[in-house]
Amino acid sequence: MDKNKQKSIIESILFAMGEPVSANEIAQSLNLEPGKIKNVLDEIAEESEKENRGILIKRMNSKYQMCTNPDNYEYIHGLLYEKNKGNLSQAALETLAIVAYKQPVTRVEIESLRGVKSSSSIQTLIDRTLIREAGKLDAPGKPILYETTLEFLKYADIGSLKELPAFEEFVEGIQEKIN
Amino acid sequence: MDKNKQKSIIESILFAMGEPVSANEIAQSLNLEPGKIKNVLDEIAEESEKENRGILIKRMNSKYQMCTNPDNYEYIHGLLYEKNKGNLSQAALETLAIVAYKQPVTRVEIESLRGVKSSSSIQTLIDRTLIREAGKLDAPGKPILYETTLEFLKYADIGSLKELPAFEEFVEGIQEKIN
Amino acid sequence: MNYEVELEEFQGPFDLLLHLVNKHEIDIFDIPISSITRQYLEYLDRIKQKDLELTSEFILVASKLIEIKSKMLLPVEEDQNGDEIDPREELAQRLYEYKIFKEISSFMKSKEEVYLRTCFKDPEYVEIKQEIETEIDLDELLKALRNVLATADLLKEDDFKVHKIQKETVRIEDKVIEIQRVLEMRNEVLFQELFEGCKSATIVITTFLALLQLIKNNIISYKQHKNFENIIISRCEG
Repeated sequence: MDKNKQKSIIESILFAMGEPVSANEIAQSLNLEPGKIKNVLDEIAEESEKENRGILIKRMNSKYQMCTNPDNYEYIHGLLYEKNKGNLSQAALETLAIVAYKQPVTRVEIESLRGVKSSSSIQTLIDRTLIREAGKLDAPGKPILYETTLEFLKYADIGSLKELPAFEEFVEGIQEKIN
Repeated sequence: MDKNKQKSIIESILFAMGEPVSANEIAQSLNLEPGKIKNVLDEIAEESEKENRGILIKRMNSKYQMCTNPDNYEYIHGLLYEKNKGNLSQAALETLAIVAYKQPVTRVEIESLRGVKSSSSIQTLIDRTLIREAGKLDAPGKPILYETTLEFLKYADIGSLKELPAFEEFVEGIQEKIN
Repeated sequence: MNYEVELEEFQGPFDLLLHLVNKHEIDIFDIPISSITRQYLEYLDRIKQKDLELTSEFILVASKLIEIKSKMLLPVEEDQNGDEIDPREELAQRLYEYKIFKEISSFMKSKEEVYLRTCFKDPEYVEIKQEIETEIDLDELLKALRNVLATADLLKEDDFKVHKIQKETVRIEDKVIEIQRVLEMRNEVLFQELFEGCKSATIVITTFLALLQLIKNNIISYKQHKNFENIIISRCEG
């Protein structure tokens, strides 16, 4: 595998993961030595910084994460802020739907249903007080559980989760398929 | 603002927004003409494709969205989730083919072309947001019309419906096979 | 002949017909109607033997084939312009159109692989410093959920079919007896006479299945005289 292909794959991984990823994890996925991957990662990070690209790579200890170039902050922030202030994005709506129907539910469950890293959508929903933490699952790593809030019922204009016939019908039809 | 700076900002915006963003929105944020932004966007899209980068840009009508390079899927897949996005069934594929080329089209038309009931295939395609309702036909019974969505453009890997191969190409393809 | 193809594979009667046409490398517009009809009916019979659901669409095309077959025996009709009318024309045209869309569906399938191998990401989180009242449209919420589940391959089409439980008004066994009774009183009966007075599609289907069963068991036979449009049903000799 030539270096350009390696770079391309690393870019894809960092983009899709969104969160910090270690050189080890990437190395495993490419079946290459971690030291080699570290070099390539550092090279990409340097290049994008030198070229003043819109997406940079942040290094924290041995982990790497993609982020936007802080120089562009003023242009992104306005757009992102306006979008987030308005109605829920499709991503947030999907996440909310899963929490509503599967609660209490962990982030990993949400992400495996959506197939997309969902921590930013979860955070957005928490900010809007539509979902909240509901203790921890008694499992390795003690992952946080999420559930909907009273505000969710208020904003959805329903008295209780059980009040909705559509909701119930849906749950009946789908519950066993999710489990 | 030089072009490199424009490119950098656009990259940042597309990364941060995640979902499809229109050239207009970006143009507003940069206080530049939409036409100019469209050109820069197309340039970035072309470059990243030509260089086989890890992050590509998908164009759907006048909207743009960042995504991973499908060639790298096998390397990302293991790191994300063991979720396999479902393939469409043969029935759903036939229905999608008809909606794509006959839109706007009614259920009855779809069924007469396929020779079988197609309501569950239509529902599957609506659930996957590949098709949607597009008003009602002005005819007795006011049947619902269906059309393809932005997601369909993503699915077909095209920028607009005009990029679909002409219907005649398939007709010719069949004729060649017959002769 | 060995029919190895499983019947469940077919998307409908056109799919089955197209399969038969392709198998024998026949021109869609020049189908040898009697042999194709025979093979088509043999397939239907196999479905029945396997106790699979035989949908009304398959039956509808079966009767269409039989109708065409009988029309082929009649003197050739001409249209207003004096051109000969081919009784197969309409069905051939529909098959041809179906074939084109089937071709397009394999094109769609080829696109799917790229689509399923592309990953997107969620919008980045940005802290909103003011309190926002979020209106939630429950329809939208449901749609979002259906989307998640449909893409996650958890919803298969069939799971969402509404299964109407219909009271069976006529059973095949009853129809078998009824047809035999008719044939006890008369030596021959016209094919369509058996369908007269059928009030619903279910009864038509049941009658047709009963006929198939009787033919298969060599209890009745069917024939067409050259100059007759109709199929004549009669008891087998001996």
